[in-house]
Amino acid sequence: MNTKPKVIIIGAGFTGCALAYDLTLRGCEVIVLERGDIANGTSGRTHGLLHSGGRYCVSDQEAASECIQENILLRKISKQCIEFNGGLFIAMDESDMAYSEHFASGAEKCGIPIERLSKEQIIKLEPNITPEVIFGYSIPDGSFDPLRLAMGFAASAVVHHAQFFTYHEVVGFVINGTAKLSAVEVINRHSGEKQVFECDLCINATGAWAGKVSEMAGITVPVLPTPGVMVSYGQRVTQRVINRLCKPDDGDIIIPQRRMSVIGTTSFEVENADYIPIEKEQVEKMNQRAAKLVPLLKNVPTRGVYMSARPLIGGSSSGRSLSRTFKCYDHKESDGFEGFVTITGGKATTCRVMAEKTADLVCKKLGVSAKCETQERVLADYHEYYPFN
Amino acid sequence: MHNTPQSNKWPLWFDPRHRKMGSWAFILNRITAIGLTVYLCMHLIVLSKLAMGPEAYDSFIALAKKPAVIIGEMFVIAGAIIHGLNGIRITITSFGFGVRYQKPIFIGLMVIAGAAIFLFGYKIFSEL
Amino acid sequence: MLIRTGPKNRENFWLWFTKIAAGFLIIFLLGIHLIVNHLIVPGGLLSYRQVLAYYQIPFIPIMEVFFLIIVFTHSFIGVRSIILDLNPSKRVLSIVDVALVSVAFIFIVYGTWLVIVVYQLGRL
Amino acid sequence: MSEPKWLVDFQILRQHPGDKPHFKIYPLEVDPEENVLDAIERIWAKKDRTLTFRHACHHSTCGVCGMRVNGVEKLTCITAIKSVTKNGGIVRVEPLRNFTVLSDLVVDMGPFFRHMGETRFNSVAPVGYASLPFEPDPTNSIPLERLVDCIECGLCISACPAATTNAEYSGPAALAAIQLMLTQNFSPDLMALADHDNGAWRCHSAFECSEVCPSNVDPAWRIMNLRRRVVAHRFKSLFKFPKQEKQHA
Repeated sequence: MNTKPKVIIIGAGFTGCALAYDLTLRGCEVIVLERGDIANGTSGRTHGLLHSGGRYCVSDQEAASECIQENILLRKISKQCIEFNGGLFIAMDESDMAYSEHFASGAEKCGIPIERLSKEQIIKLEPNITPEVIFGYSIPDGSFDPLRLAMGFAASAVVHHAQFFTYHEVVGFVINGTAKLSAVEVINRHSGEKQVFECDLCINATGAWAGKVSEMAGITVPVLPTPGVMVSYGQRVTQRVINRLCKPDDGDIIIPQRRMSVIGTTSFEVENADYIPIEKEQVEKMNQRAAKLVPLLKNVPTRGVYMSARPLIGGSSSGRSLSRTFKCYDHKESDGFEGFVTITGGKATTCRVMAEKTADLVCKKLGVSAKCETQERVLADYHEYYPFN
Repeated sequence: MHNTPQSNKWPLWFDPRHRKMGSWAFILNRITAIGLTVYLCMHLIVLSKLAMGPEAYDSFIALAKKPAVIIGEMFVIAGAIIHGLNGIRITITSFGFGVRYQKPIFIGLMVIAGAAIFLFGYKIFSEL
Repeated sequence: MLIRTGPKNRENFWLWFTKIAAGFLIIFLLGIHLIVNHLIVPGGLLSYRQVLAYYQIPFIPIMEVFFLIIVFTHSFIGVRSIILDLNPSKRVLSIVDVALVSVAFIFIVYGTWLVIVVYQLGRL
Repeated sequence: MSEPKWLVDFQILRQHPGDKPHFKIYPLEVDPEENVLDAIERIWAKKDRTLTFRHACHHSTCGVCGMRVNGVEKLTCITAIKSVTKNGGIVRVEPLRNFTVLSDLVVDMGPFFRHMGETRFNSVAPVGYASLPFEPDPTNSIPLERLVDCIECGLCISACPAATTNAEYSGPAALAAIQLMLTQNFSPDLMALADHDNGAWRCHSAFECSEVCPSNVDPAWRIMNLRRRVVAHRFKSLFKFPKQEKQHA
């Protein structure tokens, strides 16, 4: 009777949840396996910036265009967990002013609506901003609630009968012959019991852990966990997102969220993303740099300090200049291994389009002809992740 | 499983560990409520002696003047005063007034309650 | 999203408000009751004769009956509220309701009868 | 790092389906400034991979990491270890009360989220509505929206005595959500949800919800304000002809 293709997604971060939603809409039977709770890894720990693309419009215009398109889309489909704050890019010295020309033309190219504001206009909008500001641009940034964005996608998937198994840790794969994945072995972390889930296709959406998971199938995926530190302060010092008008750097962004302000972020590399110690020197440095944008921050107590391991793609070459767009590996093509796809990289803002592109590939493999519908539909209430009876 | 809300967990209502003043108010209110309801029923039953004539009633009053019973009576009076004054706090906060000052209100009312209980106690015991 | 179409409302504003209002009246009446019984009368408790005389004051029997009714109203709505905290099933609550109403009714009838008896004894 | 480390005993209540709950002790070297959740995550990563707990944002915006620390409900991601114990002391971690435990420190948020969802609680609100009225709010005039303060962590449910015995009770957070929704728009069905045996009348004024709320919601204040609204509404509708209400139905 049941002829729906059965897909297992490993990881319930932004990517996993958005992908589960997309695939259920296209008529797949979806099971999501997650070793912790929803968005407990990198997704939960983002700084919550809904990118307008302004941060990439000079260095990576492909990413920037994607950001602004998804920004506009998410405002429509996931209004429930987005603060429509808007953002400012502010120039404070000569080099910032030099950068501003690249910024303005880049923004125009990418289709990001910006508006030049004078010092007086900026101070009037945001009285706490440093008086050293020279001029700036307004930009349609926003902030979102990380957990609730993921839950919005998950809830929409659940409404369409996707099944989420949280606290189910993948411990191995059942491989048919030499090169076909046919089932996933998991441990139910509540009961300690071992279970096997059969599937037609398994998608590894574990982000910074993608390398570890694919290793279980004997496959190498070049993903590098690249943690950054973020600090949240117990006061909303500005109403809008404040960016420094310069090349993206550590501690150059202040994101208001609820009653807090979050500043981000640094960037370094680690081997294992399970536990990343917090370096106090980095926190101190970030604090100083953010206080340059909003001096008031020096006097505001910190509320939370946390590390988040972004998944950066690309072997051993390091650092920030790597493209932040996502990568999708069909291991049939790269390793001759059937039934296994890895998706990693990307940003929260673009999680929907990542899911769309991955679902395109997956559906082609599975012979499903349905088209993506996630652009048009408003997401379900995130509360419905826990189904209403 | 563990921690699920269940009606048999009612003893936890009266567990003030790690809790703040509001819980004490709640606990006092609930204990006095139950105590006073039980007393109310007993009181009415006992008063049937009034209908049985002077001997029955006055012998009961003589019994009621024994210290042990008087102490019990003091508990009832104390309970009524505490429940009544705490009720004032619950009422005014329930209509949306003084909610943020519920602690000082509670302290103030309990000081009054303490004074009133002392007054009644002094009066009753001094006349034994 | 639809709001729960679960069981019917079992405690509404008017019931709660009755409890609060009755509570307030009790504070006044019980104040009088306590002061009369324990502070004014020397010795603290009334003798049989005193009680009978007390009930000859015109409004006292009426006040006592009124007091009886509101005390039972307040305390039994309160008891019901405590039972509601225990999330009783529909069946249990309907048994509780019948029990509370009949006990209160019996006590009120009995109390009223007692007041009338005491009043008449006093007139003799 | 230069500052001295502390040695602290973490006593974590462990349980799996079918097991008896028991405390397991993990001696741990900690930085007094770090938060309880960081230490728990380290225990999981370095000492005991079977430990289950809930966490997501690590900076008090998601509300997932609520636990009882030394008997008191805390959002563990912003609870510094030095605020709950001393050097050589004990940190006793238990799951929230009044939620069904799935294992260890993981509780089932399903019923709670259903209660919250029922209120159609809107997590984004105009800046003016997002604050409590008695707070100084310099931003009141700004026509922006922001996420409201309730992070649906469930600490208030855990602290509430009435929620101990009644799983159907909406609970402080949902009642506070109804109040917030009613300040923005009147809605008869929200009023009905508040004026209900599992609504505002189950509150017995212990005010514990506001004691543990990590996020400035002050649920007790909101419940009392909600009662005031119910009182006003019921008295007003006494003097109204039923005609107006019938139009709705």
